[in-house]
Amino acid sequence: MSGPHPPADWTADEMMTVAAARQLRDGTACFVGIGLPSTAANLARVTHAPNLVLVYESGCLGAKPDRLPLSIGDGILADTADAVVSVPEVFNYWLQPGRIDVGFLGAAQLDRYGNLNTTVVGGDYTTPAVRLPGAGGAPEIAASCGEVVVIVRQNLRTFTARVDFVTSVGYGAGPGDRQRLGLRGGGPRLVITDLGVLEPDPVSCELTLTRLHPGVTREQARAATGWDLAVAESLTTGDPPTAHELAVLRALQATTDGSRR
Amino acid sequence: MSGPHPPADWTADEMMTVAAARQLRDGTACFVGIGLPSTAANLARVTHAPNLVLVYESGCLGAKPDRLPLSIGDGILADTADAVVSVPEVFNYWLQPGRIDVGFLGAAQLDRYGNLNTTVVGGDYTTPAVRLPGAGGAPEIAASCGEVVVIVRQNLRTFTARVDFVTSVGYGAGPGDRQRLGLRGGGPRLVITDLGVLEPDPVSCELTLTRLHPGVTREQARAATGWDLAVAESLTTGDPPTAHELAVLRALQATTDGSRR
Amino acid sequence: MAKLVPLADAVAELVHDGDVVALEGFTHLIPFAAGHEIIRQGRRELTLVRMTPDVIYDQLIGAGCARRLVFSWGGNPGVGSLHRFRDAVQHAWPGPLELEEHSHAGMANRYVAGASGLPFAVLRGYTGTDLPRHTANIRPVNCPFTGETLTAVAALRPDVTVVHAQRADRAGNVQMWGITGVQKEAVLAAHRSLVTVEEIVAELTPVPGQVVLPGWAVTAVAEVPGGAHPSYAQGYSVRDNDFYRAWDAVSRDRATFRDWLDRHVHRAGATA
Amino acid sequence: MAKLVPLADAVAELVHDGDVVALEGFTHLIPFAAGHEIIRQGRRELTLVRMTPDVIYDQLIGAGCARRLVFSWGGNPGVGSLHRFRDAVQHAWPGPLELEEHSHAGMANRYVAGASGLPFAVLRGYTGTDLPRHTANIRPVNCPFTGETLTAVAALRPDVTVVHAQRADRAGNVQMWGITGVQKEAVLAAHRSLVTVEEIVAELTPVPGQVVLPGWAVTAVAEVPGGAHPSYAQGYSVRDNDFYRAWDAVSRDRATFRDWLDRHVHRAGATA
Repeated sequence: MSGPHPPADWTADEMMTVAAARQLRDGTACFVGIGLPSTAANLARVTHAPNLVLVYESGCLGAKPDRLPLSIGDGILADTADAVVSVPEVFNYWLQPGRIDVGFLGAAQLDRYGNLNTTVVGGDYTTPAVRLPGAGGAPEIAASCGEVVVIVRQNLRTFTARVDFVTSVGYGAGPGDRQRLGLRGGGPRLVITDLGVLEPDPVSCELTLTRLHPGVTREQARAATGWDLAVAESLTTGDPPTAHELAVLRALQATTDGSRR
Repeated sequence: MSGPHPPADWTADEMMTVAAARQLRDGTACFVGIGLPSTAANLARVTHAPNLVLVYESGCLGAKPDRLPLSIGDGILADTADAVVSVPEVFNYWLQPGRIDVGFLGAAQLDRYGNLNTTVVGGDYTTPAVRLPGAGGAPEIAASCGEVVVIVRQNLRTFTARVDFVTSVGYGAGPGDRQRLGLRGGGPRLVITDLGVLEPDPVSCELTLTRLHPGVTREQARAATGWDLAVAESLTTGDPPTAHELAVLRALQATTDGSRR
Repeated sequence: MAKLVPLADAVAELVHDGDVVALEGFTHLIPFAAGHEIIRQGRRELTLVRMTPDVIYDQLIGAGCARRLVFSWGGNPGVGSLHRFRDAVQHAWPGPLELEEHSHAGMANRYVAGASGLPFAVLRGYTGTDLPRHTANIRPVNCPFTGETLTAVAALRPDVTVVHAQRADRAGNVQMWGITGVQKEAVLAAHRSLVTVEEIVAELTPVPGQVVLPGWAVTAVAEVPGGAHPSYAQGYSVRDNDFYRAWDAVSRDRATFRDWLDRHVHRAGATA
Repeated sequence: MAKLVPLADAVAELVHDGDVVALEGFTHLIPFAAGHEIIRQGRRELTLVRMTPDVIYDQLIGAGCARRLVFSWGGNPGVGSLHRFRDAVQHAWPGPLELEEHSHAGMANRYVAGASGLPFAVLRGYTGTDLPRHTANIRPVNCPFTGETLTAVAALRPDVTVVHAQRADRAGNVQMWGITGVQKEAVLAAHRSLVTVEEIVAELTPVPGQVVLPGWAVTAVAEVPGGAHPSYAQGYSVRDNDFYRAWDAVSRDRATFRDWLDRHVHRAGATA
């Protein structure tokens, strides 16, 4: 793995999760996938964004779990939600009309325009080298949310020049494509990795490295990218996790691990 | 009014209600409009059809009121229902796919093919002589239920050669029309009036008088019909209300009147 | 997050002359108090939308608030006709009332399309009836898989939807139960929404059959105890059936109606 | 009126070789026991349908019951991949598995269309993705009012849908609560349906968040306490998270999987 060597007191995954959590604004509604997006969204809710509305595709609107849900259908989501609706309703009445501000997605592959693949890698569609879980809610989350935040580990397998399958559209083949396709949401605003943060260039829509996590170099980021990675002139280095962020994140994960027994 | 002169111990409306109730088979699901259909359906449920499933367009599936509901949205329907669903659901998931065996409708006008009008009478559509309440659930009840039972007082205003507005389709202009229109339900099986019972001719689909209530003559029925009424060769006379039917009907109405205070 | 505001302020801010306004409810939880406030504030040229326009719509029409009515069944539930509605249609009093008329299934699906962010909905409906002749909002649509012809109805997107519910909390989360009709769809289909509630509580205890509208999907909530009278709020009040029957006589005559309106709406405060 | 029958009888009567079968559930209330009974009875050539095929589908696929899978997300929830599913797709073991793949929104709407007696549903979905290339069940449709192009998906009508619920009464009325996903639509879309329940009770006490399926809309109900294990039944059991994690190792290897199947499904009775 080409990941950074983190300082001893936090891991690259912790940095990524904290960086993602910081991007969620209080009072917005966030459509959350399970795994890293869910961890980051719950971290945000417990730290700076107490009124962040978490929407899960299982039909839980406004879930407020006190530990990390173990799956998209964890009972704690229903128990703590403002409303539990059917799965058709969550997609038709809540996601599709553009009521959700932020879609928070992971991916197995991503290209320079933020198109995402969670379907197949290698081979062809019917005989793939690796069969992934598939689309789930992602295509419409990517299409309809006000904006999309992607959280994904950055390496040569995930950051590919061309995704093997377009499961969810980012900026398509470039500027104007979302409009041409009739996609109403704004598309990827941020890609947060274990190395740093990427944002689409306002003109070309190409993902551009705008921030590095502490201890990571631009060369490491470029080496972990399967295309010639654009780097912002104003490249900055983000703040490391605070003691509070780390404590809360680890406490969330500890209660989760406890509840797995 | 050209109605019959009933024996002293029951009214023509009671006879009509009892005759309608008798037509509802136990264990079937019946989509019930308020007023006469609701009275007859509840009478059936309390007498010979304890497992009759009453479906109201307010979303109450399997309502079991112990008095007559005062409106389609009476709380007693929700309190006693097996399930209360939304109005879109009752039409889309329950009525439209043909799950309901019998649609039970009233009308302001009806023609020889059982087409119903509850919209406007006289004048033209934009400046009618009488503005009626409108369609409500009737067009799709008439289209989608396994069969339709109509309950309507028979006189020259209601039994017209041509309805002023087709709110709900019976047999259209005659044989084959329902199929041509793509209507999946069977159409009107019975029309029950204060004078007798009409059934569609199996070939011509024209409503044919097949039964008279006790004390009513075929001449009275023909005089109360705005077209040349067909009469079945096998015209019979129905049984009068039994003491039990009358007692139950009057008790239902008494509790209802009581609950109005 | 819905704002908690007095009813008069909410109506002043959210309901404008010329708006498309839906006050929804299916016999239960009819937003009478909000309708009265619209009358008191003298709104004009409204397009009123409702599946089942009843007495409150009779009052709004008779008071001259409406230019147009979009509906599927207009009557006094359990009693009979709406005389102000009929007078407007038959004799253009107090002014002409344009109608757009649907079936319940069509109206319900028009709200569903609106709530879903779609321009239309598909149903098996209207076929063979005279209804499609009188509106452009009903058209045939073919199934792209089977070729079958079905019916499309245009989405309904009110400028503002008003409903009454049992409770809300301080964050504006709304809870209603019993017969909840098409209220969720009508609120979600609208650009703005106002919910009057029997009471505002610290916490919404879950209730069987509840529909909860999150506060972030509602514009404003106003506490109006008894705001559904003479209709009912399950768990709070029973239907005033005498009122509905008395309305038949009150509404038959224009002068009697105007006198009633003057005494019971105009001269009453915002909590009437 | 749903029949109350033992699980083995219900599966024997309702699930046939070659059927299109949906065992639905969204992490909660997964009908594992019914799936095991299908394996025990040796059903073959099934088209398995589910939004979120998980461990029970991994088992059905590995056991050789399936010819085809129609789905939108296949994984071991909270753990990772489904190894029997991957082995079938990547190496045709124990036989080839044809895939028809959708998004959640598309699958949910396909069930909605089926439940509604419509041949298709309309959504904003799939646009720009590679998904429509691989199935004929996704096509464009134009709005008859605005001309806008949207996406149509073909209705899904399983031969039989199987779900698990908390309770039923003796008339076969079914009650479920918590996360109820797409189960109502999946049952109503199907030609036949089987509901396994934690218990059959004399009367269904109303519960907040409940979904009730009337007995006349369900074909058969079987009492199978614990029938959702290792998933959970809210109010009755908690999720066996250890099982889901252990499944990752059990399912990686064909022989280990076969041994597990033999010991825990084939040799177990109908209540396993």
